[in-house]
Amino acid sequence: MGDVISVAMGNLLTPMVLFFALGFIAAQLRSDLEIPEAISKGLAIYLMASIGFQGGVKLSHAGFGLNVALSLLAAVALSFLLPFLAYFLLRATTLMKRETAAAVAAHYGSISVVTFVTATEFLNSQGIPFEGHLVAMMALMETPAIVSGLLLARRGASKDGGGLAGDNPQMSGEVLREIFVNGSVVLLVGGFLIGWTTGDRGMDAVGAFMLDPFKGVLCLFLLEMGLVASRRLRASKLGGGMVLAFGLYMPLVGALAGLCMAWLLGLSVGGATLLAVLGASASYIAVPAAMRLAVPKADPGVYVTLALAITFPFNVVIGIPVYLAAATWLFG
Amino acid sequence: MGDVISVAMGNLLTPMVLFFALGFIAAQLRSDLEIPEAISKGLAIYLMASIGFQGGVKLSHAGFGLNVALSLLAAVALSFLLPFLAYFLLRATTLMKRETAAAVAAHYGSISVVTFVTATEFLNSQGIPFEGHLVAMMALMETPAIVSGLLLARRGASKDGGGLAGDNPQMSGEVLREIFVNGSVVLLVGGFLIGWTTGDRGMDAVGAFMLDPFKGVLCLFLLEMGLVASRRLRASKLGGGMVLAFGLYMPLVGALAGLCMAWLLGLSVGGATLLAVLGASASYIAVPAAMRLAVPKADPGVYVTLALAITFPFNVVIGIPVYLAAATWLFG
Amino acid sequence: MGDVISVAMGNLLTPMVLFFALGFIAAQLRSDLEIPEAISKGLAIYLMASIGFQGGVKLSHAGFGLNVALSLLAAVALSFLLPFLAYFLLRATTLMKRETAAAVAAHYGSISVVTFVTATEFLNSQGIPFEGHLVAMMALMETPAIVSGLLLARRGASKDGGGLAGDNPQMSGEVLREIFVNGSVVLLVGGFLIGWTTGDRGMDAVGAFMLDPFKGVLCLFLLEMGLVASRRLRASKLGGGMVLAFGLYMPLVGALAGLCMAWLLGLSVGGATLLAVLGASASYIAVPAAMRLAVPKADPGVYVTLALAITFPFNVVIGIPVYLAAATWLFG
Amino acid sequence: METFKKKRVEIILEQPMVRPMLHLIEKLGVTGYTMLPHLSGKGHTGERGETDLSGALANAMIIVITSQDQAHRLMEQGLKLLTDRTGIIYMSDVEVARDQHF
Amino acid sequence: METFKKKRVEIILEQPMVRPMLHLIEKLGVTGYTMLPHLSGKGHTGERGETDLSGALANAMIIVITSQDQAHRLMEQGLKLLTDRTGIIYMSDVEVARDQHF
Amino acid sequence: METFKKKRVEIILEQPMVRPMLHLIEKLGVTGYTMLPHLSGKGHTGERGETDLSGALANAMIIVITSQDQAHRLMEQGLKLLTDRTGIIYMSDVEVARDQHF
Ligand SMILES: Nc1ncnc2c1ncn2[C@@H]1O[C@H](COP(=O)(O)O)[C@@H](O)[C@H]1O
Ligand SMILES: Nc1ncnc2c1ncn2[C@@H]1O[C@H](COP(=O)(O)O)[C@@H](O)[C@H]1O
Ligand SMILES: Nc1ncnc2c1ncn2[C@@H]1O[C@H](COP(=O)(O)O)[C@@H](O)[C@H]1O
Ligand code: NA
Ligand code: NA
Ligand code: NA
Repeated sequence: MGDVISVAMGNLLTPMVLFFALGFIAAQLRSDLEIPEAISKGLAIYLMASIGFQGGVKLSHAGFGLNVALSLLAAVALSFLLPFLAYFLLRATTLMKRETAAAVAAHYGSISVVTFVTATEFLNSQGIPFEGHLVAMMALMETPAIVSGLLLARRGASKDGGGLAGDNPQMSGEVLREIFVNGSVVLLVGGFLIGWTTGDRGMDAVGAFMLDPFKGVLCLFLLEMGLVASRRLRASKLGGGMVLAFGLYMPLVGALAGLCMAWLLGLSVGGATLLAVLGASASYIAVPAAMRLAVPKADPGVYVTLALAITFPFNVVIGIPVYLAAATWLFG
Repeated sequence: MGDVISVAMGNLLTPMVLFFALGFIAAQLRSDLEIPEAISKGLAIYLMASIGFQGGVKLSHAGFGLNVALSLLAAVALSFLLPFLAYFLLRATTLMKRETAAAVAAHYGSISVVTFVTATEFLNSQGIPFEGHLVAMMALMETPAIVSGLLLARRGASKDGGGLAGDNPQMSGEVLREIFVNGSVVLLVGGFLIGWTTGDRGMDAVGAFMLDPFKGVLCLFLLEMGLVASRRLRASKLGGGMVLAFGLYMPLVGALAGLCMAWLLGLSVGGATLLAVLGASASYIAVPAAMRLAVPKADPGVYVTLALAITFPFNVVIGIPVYLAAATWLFG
Repeated sequence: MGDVISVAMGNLLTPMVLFFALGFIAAQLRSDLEIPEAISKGLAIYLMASIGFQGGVKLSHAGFGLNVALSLLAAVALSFLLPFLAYFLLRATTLMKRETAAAVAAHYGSISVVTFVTATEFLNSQGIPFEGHLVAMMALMETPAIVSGLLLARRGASKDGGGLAGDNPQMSGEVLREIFVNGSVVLLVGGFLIGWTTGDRGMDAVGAFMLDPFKGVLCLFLLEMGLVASRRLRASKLGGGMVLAFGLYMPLVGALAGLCMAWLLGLSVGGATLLAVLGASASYIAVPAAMRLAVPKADPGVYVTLALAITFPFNVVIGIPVYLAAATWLFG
Repeated sequence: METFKKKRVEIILEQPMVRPMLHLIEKLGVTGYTMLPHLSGKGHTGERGETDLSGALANAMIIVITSQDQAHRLMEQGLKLLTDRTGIIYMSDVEVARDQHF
Repeated sequence: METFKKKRVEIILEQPMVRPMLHLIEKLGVTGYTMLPHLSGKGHTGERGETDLSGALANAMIIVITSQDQAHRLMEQGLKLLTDRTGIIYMSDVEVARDQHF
Repeated sequence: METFKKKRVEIILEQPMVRPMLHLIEKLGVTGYTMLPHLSGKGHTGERGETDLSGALANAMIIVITSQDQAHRLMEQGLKLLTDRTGIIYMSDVEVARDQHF
């Protein structure tokens, strides 16, 4: 127990978490500090291409086997199923409208790349290894939750008529695009395949860019995340303590689901921690645009705020070491 | 022969070419993956400053002699003369309008920095050395072709009256600026002179930025190039197979001209390969703006598409190893 | 003396100063070379976070003691007091309007991060150590001068009635924000605290990003500064030789004040050089926006041009080695 | 110089809806449009702007110069496309010199 | 389609003044605005644009669709806020379909 | 508040032509303009936007508030400058409060 606390404290004092805190505090103090939008998008692209590539190189060592294939299937299933649980919890404990609840649920089935990446660096700093295909699992968990979200919203719509934009064929095309060739999915999967194909030779060639500065770039990105989360928190009216509470307990529920799945798949402690993180984290890049298109009546103020301003900080500051502690205790 | 093929296959499986392919495929799948414009301009600036600097440092080892001076003159001549050949071929084999043919010709006399840079990294990965002043030759080949393009367009204009904007003195000033102090020329030449002046001392100071991450940055830039080329291809109507064919055979013609010149100058195998690449590649940064200003009737849909969506991918994927094979066979 | 000159010449031939010169010359030649605004803001953010972090790590070695606390106080005092001197000189030697003189004075009390950073790299290249808390002093010198500028402008206003926007409570809030939670102050102080807290462990984690490429990034940023300074110079009408002269002698006055303060604080030669640089340099990031808000009648054409196009180049090209020579002579 | 009366329709809408709206414009047979990305703003659905990373909260503006008839059609069908959504449409009179260009 | 007459007020001003101006708009009770950042331009105070690093020389535009009355009030008080400053305000007629939205 | 009638001329043109057009505006003696960079769009010459790396396919907008006479002159000579080129010009009525500023 003392160990868990010291590890958690160690997490709090990494440059990553401290830069996140810096951004968060700066925005609370109404500083005009601002990272240009093009820069934060550029940093995100770097992080996604790089983590994909790193995972692929790792898999090129371990090789692709049945257990990897099963893991990928399991990841899709986890992303698809979690929203139903989330929707049930939201409808049971809050007064949230159907459409908004469905959209929020979709976010929690999907994942947050930056939370994942922060967790991998945390594991690296603790010297805990993890399987390379976790990265591919992450990529595949990005969008199945969108489908569940649509099913949930449609179910609501058939009851109270309307609010869904899926009937317009143009709109359906847009939504399908978001599900299958979303930019972040393409980058993660593409980077992964390139890392897998080129292996160590590829890492030798581009490691000085793809690997060495990774942690530092992550710091800058977390600074931006801190600013964004904090500003979102100030602008938001979540409307009710049970909604806010959902943003804090749902990650724990998702992490638990991830740990169960990890147990079924026989992952290592590091891998189990990361799958817990995937279960626990909520999307704020891929899913919001799909929900804006497909479920216009859902309130983006609620789902963006929950994912970005409540669950993301919770996971980065508290969640990650807790999931590691749980994984160590269960599988260590 | 088997060797050539294995080298070519080796080229296909570098992270660089794979990231280009990733971008190309993503855009064909209509992914919304997008690199912010400011980021791709920033990456281009980095690549140009850095390749210039690297070339200058190399020249500081070799020293500046008569052969270097001759090479620079030859480069200017090559860029100036190639458009006449290209124009002749276009007019003989296609129905392209005079103005458009002149503008296309100007693009093929000029060069593509990214193709050159990809080729240098390919040579580096094969352990094949090349002369530092090739970089200066590249810089000087950027814009003489613009002059030839204008001469060709003016020749057309005198026959069918109009379509040229050169009479307006304001416009002439703009075009002259594009020729002499174009941003990419300034960066390449400036970086080269700084590398030459500061030599190894300079490289020690800034190599961790200018050299180490170079290949990785190039990957990200080629990802963007893949997206851009692919989207351009989808938006374009080149109007005729012979136009498309020009985009595929003209690089070979230009490469041959480059190899002849390399033989006259007595370049190494690596240097000859790069001069072939310079002959083969077509501009899509410096020349288009000049052509928009000076030859408004020329169709940018044709020249940007040919240079960016046909010739660029051809060179990066197939051309570079072929030119190396030819140079090895001729001079090796 | 011969030594000073050779050191100064050495400064002129560093990649940093040469890239600055490249930008300057390119803009004078009316090149269309342009660094996207988002990129230059991104580079500035990197430089500030990184220099803050580096300083903090240094302080974690030396420890925080009374002399550090005194130095911080002294820095605030220096920034607060210098504007009064600058205002006096401006009013005594030029016909500048009160408001504009007050605004210019505020700029010279504040500091230029890039000048400071260029000086630290110059010291590093000469192998001259300096105290880590100089970075904290820089951060604290950013904004006290704004207060002095407002006092000076108000004093003028009470005499000739109006021109100050401080009575509007909304505007006062904006100005207070600029003083206390200005983006660059937050980044510098925040980076410093993070470096201090995480120390060598933090540097190990993120040094490959925060430290290694620093000098190269600075080159690119100085290229942009050269472009900006040069374009500003061409667009400006400073209106009178004594105004221009102020931009050249005021840095010497400020440097002298810095050296006196360094003597009182017992700083090392490196530290004294840097405090001279802080005294000598003028803000062009934090102060201009505050002056636009609070002293609308002051002419931004004058204060931005003086700080950016006269004093900045003077310090980077000539000032820094001179201040080092003076510090060596006085304290060496 | 002779000028011709046209309408300038301006549509301010959320970024994810830009493509569907351009699709509608195309379908109506309007000959052109201009798009301004990366705007922020405030309206009945609250403050919007690129404050998140998804672009879901960013605004864009589409400008269309067209005939009176087309403008009315665009306004009507555009508003239908924006039902339940964030976004506004308005139009005004403009004069052009090249009647046939619009 | 029935349309309603409104005013479109456009304010071009220096970046540092955007927040105070939005504050004024809010205070007047106007229901919405749209902001376009990063513009350049030229006027009586000379050339402006993001040529420095502070943003002090950048321009922005604020667009407000509102009633005739509010538009006049905004123009009057907006001009007062811009006294001694760089910036222009002008207004024009527009038609909207949803009267109550503005 | 008293207002004065002016014209708002809007020019949408390709990025490389921005400087020549600003030169024309200056030559006509117009006192100011505002420039919006990085637009995309579609017209008779097809789709345009910053999809290449040269900027040759990007659009920009120039806004000019000026007198009726100057507006007509700008429209006429601006269209001449854009002969054979991509780009559109149109104008509309606006009201300003400071007559002498424009
Ligand atoms: N009265 C208005 N004037 C100008 N822009 C507006 C106005 N109302 C709304 N907008 C813009 O339209 C977007 C969506 O408005 P709404 O649907 O009312 O939330 C806002 O974010 C603003 O950019
Ligand atoms: N006549 C005009 N037409 C369009 N924009 C203008 C005009 N005059 C001024 N502006 C814009 O308003 C800003 C401030 O103008 P000024 O206060 O006259 O210097 C300029 O930088 C331009 O962006
Ligand atoms: N009807 C229109 N409405 C709005 N913008 C237009 C229209 N037609 C053309 N444009 C803009 O003007 C640019 C050039 O048009 P064009 O010369 O017709 O190809 C286009 O790329 C659009 O940005
Ligand atoms: Na999840
Ligand atoms: Na060529
Ligand atoms: Na100072």
